[in-house]
Amino acid sequence: MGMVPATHYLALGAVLFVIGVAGFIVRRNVITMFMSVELMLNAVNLTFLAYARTWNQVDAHIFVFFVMTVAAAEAAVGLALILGLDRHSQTLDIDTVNRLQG
Amino acid sequence: MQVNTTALLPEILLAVAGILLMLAIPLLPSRQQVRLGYAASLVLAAALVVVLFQWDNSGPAFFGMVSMDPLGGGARILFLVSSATVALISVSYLKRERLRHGEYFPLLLMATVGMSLMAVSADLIMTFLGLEILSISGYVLAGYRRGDPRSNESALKYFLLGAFSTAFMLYGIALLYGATGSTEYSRIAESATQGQAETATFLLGLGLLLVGFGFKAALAPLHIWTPDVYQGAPVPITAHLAVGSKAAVLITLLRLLHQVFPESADQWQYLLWIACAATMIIGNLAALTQTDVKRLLAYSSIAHAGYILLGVIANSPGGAQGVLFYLAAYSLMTLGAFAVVQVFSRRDEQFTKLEDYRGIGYRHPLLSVSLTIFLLSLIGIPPTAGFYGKLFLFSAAVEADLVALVILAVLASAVGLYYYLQLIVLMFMKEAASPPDPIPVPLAVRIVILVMAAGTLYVGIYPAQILVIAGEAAGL
Amino acid sequence: MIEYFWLALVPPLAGFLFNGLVGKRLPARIVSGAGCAATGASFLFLLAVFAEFIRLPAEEQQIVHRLFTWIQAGTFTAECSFLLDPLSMIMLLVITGVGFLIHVYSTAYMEGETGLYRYFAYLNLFVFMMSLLVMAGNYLLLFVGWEGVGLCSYLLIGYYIERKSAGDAAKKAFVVNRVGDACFLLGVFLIFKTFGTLEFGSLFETVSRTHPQPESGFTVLAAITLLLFLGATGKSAQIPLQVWLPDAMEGPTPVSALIHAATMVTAGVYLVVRSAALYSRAPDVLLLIAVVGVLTALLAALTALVQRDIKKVLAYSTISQLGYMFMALGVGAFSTGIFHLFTHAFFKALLFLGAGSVLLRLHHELDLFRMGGLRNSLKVTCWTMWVGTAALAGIFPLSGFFSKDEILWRALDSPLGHPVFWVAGLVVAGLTAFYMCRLMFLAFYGSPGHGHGESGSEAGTAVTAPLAILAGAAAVAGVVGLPAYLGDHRLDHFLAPVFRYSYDHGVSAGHGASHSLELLAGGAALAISLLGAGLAYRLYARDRSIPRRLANRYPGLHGTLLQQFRIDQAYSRFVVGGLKVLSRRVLWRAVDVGVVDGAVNGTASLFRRWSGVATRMQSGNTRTYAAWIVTGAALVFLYLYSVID
Amino acid sequence: MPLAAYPLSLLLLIPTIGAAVVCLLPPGRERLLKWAALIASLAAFLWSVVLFRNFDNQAGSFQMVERADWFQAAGFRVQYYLGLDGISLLLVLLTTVLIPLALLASWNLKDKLKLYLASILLLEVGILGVFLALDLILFYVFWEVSLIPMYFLIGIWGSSRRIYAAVKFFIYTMAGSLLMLAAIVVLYFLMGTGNFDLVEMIGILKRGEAVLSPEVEYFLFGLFFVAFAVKVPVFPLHTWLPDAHTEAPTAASVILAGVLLKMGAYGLLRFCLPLFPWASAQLAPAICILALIGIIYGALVAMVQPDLKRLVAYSSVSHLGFVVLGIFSFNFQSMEGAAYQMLNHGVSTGALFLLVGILYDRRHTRRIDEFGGLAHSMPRYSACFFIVLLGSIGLPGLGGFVGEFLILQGTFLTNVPAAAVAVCGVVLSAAYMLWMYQRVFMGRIGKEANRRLPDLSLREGAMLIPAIALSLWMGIGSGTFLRTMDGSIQLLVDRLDQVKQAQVVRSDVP
Amino acid sequence: MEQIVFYVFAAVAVGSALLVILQQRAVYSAFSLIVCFGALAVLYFQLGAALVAALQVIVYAGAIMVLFLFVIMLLDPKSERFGPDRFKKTALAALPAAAFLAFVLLRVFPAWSPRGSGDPLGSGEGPKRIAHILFQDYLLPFEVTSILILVAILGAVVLVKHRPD
Repeated sequence: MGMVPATHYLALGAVLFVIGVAGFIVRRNVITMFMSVELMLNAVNLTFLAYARTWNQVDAHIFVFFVMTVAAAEAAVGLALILGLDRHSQTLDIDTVNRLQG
Repeated sequence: MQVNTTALLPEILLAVAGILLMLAIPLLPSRQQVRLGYAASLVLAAALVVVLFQWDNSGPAFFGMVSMDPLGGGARILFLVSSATVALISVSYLKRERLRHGEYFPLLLMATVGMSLMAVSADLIMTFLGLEILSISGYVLAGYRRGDPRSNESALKYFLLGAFSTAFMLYGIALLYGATGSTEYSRIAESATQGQAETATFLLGLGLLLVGFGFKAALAPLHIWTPDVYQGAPVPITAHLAVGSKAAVLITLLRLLHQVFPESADQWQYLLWIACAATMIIGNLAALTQTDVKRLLAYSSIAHAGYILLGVIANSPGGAQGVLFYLAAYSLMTLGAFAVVQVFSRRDEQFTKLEDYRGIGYRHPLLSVSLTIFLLSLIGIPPTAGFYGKLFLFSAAVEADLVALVILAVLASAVGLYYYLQLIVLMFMKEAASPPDPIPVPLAVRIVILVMAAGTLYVGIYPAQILVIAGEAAGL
Repeated sequence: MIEYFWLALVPPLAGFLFNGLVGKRLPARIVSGAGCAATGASFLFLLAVFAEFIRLPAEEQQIVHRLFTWIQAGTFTAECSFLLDPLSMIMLLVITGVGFLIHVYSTAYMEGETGLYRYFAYLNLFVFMMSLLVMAGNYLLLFVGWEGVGLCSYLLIGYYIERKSAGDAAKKAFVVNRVGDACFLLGVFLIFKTFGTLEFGSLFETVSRTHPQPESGFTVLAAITLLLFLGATGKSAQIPLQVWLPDAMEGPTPVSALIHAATMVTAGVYLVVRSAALYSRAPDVLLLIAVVGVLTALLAALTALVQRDIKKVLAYSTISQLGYMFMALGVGAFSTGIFHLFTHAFFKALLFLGAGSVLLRLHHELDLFRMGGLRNSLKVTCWTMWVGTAALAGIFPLSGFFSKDEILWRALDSPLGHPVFWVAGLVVAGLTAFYMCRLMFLAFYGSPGHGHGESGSEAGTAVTAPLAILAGAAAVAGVVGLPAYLGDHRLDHFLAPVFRYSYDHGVSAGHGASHSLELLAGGAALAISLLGAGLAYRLYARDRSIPRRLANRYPGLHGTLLQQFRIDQAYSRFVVGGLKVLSRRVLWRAVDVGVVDGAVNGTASLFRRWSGVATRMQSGNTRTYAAWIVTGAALVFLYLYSVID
Repeated sequence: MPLAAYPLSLLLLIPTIGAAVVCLLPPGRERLLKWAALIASLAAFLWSVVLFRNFDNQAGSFQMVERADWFQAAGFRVQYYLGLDGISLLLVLLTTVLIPLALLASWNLKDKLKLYLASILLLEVGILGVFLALDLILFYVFWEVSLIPMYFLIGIWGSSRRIYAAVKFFIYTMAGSLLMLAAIVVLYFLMGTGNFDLVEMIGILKRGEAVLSPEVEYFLFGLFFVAFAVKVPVFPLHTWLPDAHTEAPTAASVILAGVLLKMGAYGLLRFCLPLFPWASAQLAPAICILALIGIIYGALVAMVQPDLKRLVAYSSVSHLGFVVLGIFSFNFQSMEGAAYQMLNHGVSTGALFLLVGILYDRRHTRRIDEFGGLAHSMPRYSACFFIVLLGSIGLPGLGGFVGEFLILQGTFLTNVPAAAVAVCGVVLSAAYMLWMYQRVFMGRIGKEANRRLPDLSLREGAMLIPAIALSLWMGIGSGTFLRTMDGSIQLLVDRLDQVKQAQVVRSDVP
Repeated sequence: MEQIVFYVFAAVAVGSALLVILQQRAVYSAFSLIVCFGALAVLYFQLGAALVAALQVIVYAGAIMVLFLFVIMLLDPKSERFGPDRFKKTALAALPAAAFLAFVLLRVFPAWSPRGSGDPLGSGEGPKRIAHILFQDYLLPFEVTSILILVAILGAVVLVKHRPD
């Protein structure tokens, strides 16, 4: 049973990260943008875990916990802000949010 | 390895106080909640005293997660003073804008905890968590004026882009971990020195880390969020973002680059060289045509971050000293300026346009003269703190053979003169359009403005004390 | 007493300060009295000094008094030192003597003027400055007087401040003079650079040691003398800077008499003579001076032929006579030049004062053709002016005959002379006689002109007395310089110590030419003058239609003559106008506002435009911002890509 | 008196105290305020006269030196280091003379009087400090301190385009001085003395203990030069000057033209030459050409200005061209002449601005074509104007001549063509000044408004007489002032000669 | 076996991730994201991080995504309309993305396969060791996350709570 090389996991992480970046830029819906960020965070987590295996350490697992916590915290605040946006302008389209510019 | 709880006494103090304040919300009648702000200031002052007492402490704590050193101490002083000032100018602001005190000050205290932790952190994970505390409280505080769509927009942009850049930074940390097998500063540095770390992964990690920090420190072209966020946030929070938050990021960046990545100095110096030039140029240029004071100061703070980078790039104790001194000077003048802006903005922040400053010079001499001092200091004219800030930064940069960058900084700040002058022109050289309008200046704000103005002048006349502290903190 | 000769400066200065500071509130009598007294006192004092001076042995006739050090910077020193030698003595006497008479004349001429205090203050200042000029012991102090008289000239030409033409003329005089002064200064610099001193005594002594022989070609001395001469052309109205003098007639007539005829304009002559030690060693420059002198004399005399303005005639005559003097200097006859200067001072002052008397009578009618028949009402004026005219025309035995004749003779006889100069001089002599007689006939003879009858009389003794005295002087002044065939040339002997360091070309030695030849030449000159006078009589005393017909037939020629060969117009169009256009259109509007300031403002607006670019980054759109962040990251990757491996 | 032990500090202290007193006095008492300011400025003047009398003409070095560490920390040592030499002494004197006159010129001002007076006194402190400071940082501090009050003076009390002028003035000057700051920092590291002591730096360079490479010397010289050239102003950097002079209130114009421009020339003498003699010598031909352009160009442009103040402003460009020419002709006469011309220009141009200000007070216009025939209505005024004008165009017997003559004479010794061109400036200055005089004062009174203009008042006389007297004194008794400079100028010349000799050696060995 | 699992779930993860950013309606994006998270959990498990995999399902896919869905349903956003030039823009963005990926995949990652010094991770001991490290070495970060969460709670309260006072 051959092990999948770490490089493949890393590659998957990179692909997911790039997809997240692209999603953030391409999508206009605030929630979807935020979901893209979550995708990026998961890509990072995958990277952490892949390296954890190559280094034979569990430290990285703990990092992933922290990242998850942070993601949760961000989600709480972020979704609250999104609710606020909806209250103010009844839209979730980020392109309409440009009162501040110049 | 020991826990060594006392090392983090100031942070613990702040965190506990924050929780207590939070708990006090339901207990205090809304009228009394004003006191929360003063309580927060007192706590911050107490923490400051603790920091000063612990000045000579050094060494790791909490199993190497944090490490006490003069740099951390100096940075903490800076953050505590900044937060205390922000707290003082917030009280009357919240009252005026009819915003809740109860959640505000705990958030501010927590943010301070975050900054403090960043300053003393000795592990990337710790740094990351500190930064996240700072950022998340920042998102909330920026959107604190819930009734104002601008505030919401500001917070939302800050949040989305902040989270976005956080992912970059995390990715960088992951790669660094992959390259070195650790997130501890000392281990990373060690493996880089011993050539164990794989260059490509290591450098890519460093690059992504720089992107993350560059975003938080608003270095061009990652400064892009700053003007919008600063403009929309409540004035005291703008001050907090421009001073405390920015200082925390810059000092952490300084520590990382000087202590963790000296081996890759060639690479990050190159990258920061370009960022520095771009930041100074874009910050100063874009500020030229601004019409809103907060936005103007936002661009100004971008430009100043560019100057500060000079000291970072210098990659020497002198550079670090210059950075710390400049940050101290910058804090004095920027906090002072925002305090004045806070008072002038009045109910619902109606008056933040440059034109609103027309002719107020003679009506509100205290405010306008102080603001003039702050602006002159931002320009860098002696005898104000900003002058010596520039001098020491330039010295360090020249010592590091960054003469071209210094010349660029000089030219950029010459361009920048215009927008600072514009404000002075409006205040003193134009007639007011509307009839006089009394502007109440609450005592706390008055004290802040006077102290900051006096400090700006004092440091400008006799910079030795701050310089000595900065030097010690920089390890000179 | 003689060592205090420089005190002669004090009375005019005191007079100037008195009238200038408090004169405005004083009655006219006191003002004019003070003015006359100041110059008179100076004159009397100088007479006393002269009495003592003349008794000194020739080698001691060189008294230097050092008052104080004026400027000292390193090796450069300029003393405030005065020099009294025969040359300055004679100049001083002329200045204060003629000056005094003109002051007296002015009390009558200027009666009723509101700015009398100014007038006398300026006049006293002029006497002071002119005395300073001739008394100066070095080039720099000389330059002080030089500029000072220019200033007084400016003030007095512009005396009638409400007249725009007066202002224009004054300014023109000053600026044109300044051109000369600039060259003078350069000459002074070169003297210092070459010899390290500006004091006359030590300088000339050094020169005589270092340059014992004259050298032709463009030597240092040639450069120095050329520059100084250019300075002299300004002050003495020689080509190419002659244009200001005719306009200077805008000033009050006594001023024209004193400054623009008798004294100031001869400063150039004085300068050259004073620097004889230098000039005598630069033969090529001397030749140039002679040529310039001859040309100026001819040009001015021709111009004078057709002028209608009585003062303009006299002004051109002055230029012409100055040209004569320069011709003398140019052939190396320095003392002859001074001789003519001396006699000219009398008769030209006389003529101007006479003209002033006419103007008083005619309420400042200047046009000769609107005069006529004045000989009955202005008897004294008429005959004194005839004396002056005769002297100027060189009629024996009046003073002008001797001095002019000597010049002509030197031009022919001197080793530096040339028959061409002589011939030209003769022509000028004829022309002079012609235009002066023309003036006399037009003014005093024929039918009375418009607007004035037979009635009216002389203005009073304050006018007639100076006229008479000057007429007397003009008549007899020639005795100081009798030609060899008549007796002793006292002036030559008197001036001899002045030229002790000059190189002796043997100008006055005579070159084997006999007295008879000199006599013959004198006779020729006299004959030519008489011919000119006769022609004038024919054309203007009897039938005046010929000149008019001539003028109508050759309008171009007539205009050219009338306009002084259009040199002035050329200057004002090309030099002045050109400079104005250059300054306004090119330098100010185009270069300063357009290019230099435009660059500044352009930079500012460029920054504004860039600022627009920088703020356009700030579109407000979060996704764009994210794209910027990605761009930043991409740049980092790009760099790392280049670094890794 | 213990303060007498610190003569130069006292000099700085007097106007500082004056400004403080003015600030503390009740704002309503206008007369009191004005007198307080005037007395302070007169006290400073008197004290500077005392300094002048106690000055030892023989010594070329700095006198009455006061020196103490200002602060020393973390490798930086900045000193409070004051000293007086012949050049600075005279400029100090000029400053203290002109400030009271400037105060008198604005005696009738009512608008924000307190701020105005305080600004002028602070300006005096800054200017005096610039002339006294011997530490580069201290110098820079004073240099900038003098900038701000002037900025306010122009911007608040100026005429219609004041803001444009003020901002332009500020940015121009500040851009230059920031470059200078960079140069100071570079110099600090190259010298390695750990301080900013000018005298020590010059000493080190002189003794050859530190040698600047040609590129470095060019570079540093360039940075310093630009800062000073803006202030002087040297030809292409001059366009702030007409605007600033024109828009500034009378007193500010007087100080600006009288003293502030001298700061630039002073900087050249004090810093550029002794610190970078080699680069100075190398670049001197180019700078002389700029100076010549300034002389001719300034004069020609002045000639066609329709505005009196602009005319005087451009004349300053021309006059200061002479100064720069003198400085960069590098010989004793020309440099001493340049220093002297600085003084004279201060007096004569200062007085010209006073005069134009007097006219502006009466007619509220400065356009030349608005006037004409003023000699009739204001004879005393026109006489004063004329005398001052003569001083400005360099009539012998007045101050302008001595300076101009020495500059030209000195220049002629080293650079004949330059002197020949510069002499044209002498002619042109007469042309534009007299033409202006003619249009303003001569001719008939064209405008009814000019008919009843009051002549000079006692106060106005009191501010003109000293200027005229000074001009005469400088024209006749030049020794009084020239002697004080001899030693200092000699030192400079020696420094330059040293480099010239070294160059000879250098060229021997390729 | 591991390879098959990896490639299958990697494909699922990439596919669902693409769906997240290509779906017009946010709800579907959220569902896709949950799928993606699930696939990743499997991969985590395969990497020996069983605890993390569990948490991924419980916390991430469970709690956080529910929160997302809740908000989406609450606000009921209209489906996004993509502009006509979307593909051009996407292509434009895809280019640098592809370049980046190529760079990372071909140059950076293959160059590095560390062989760690730590003990290999036993499957049963995982949680125990993690706990051990978490409460000793990572005590402080752990405590600090509590502050972080506190801040988030406080923030959410402030931002969402209705009219204060």
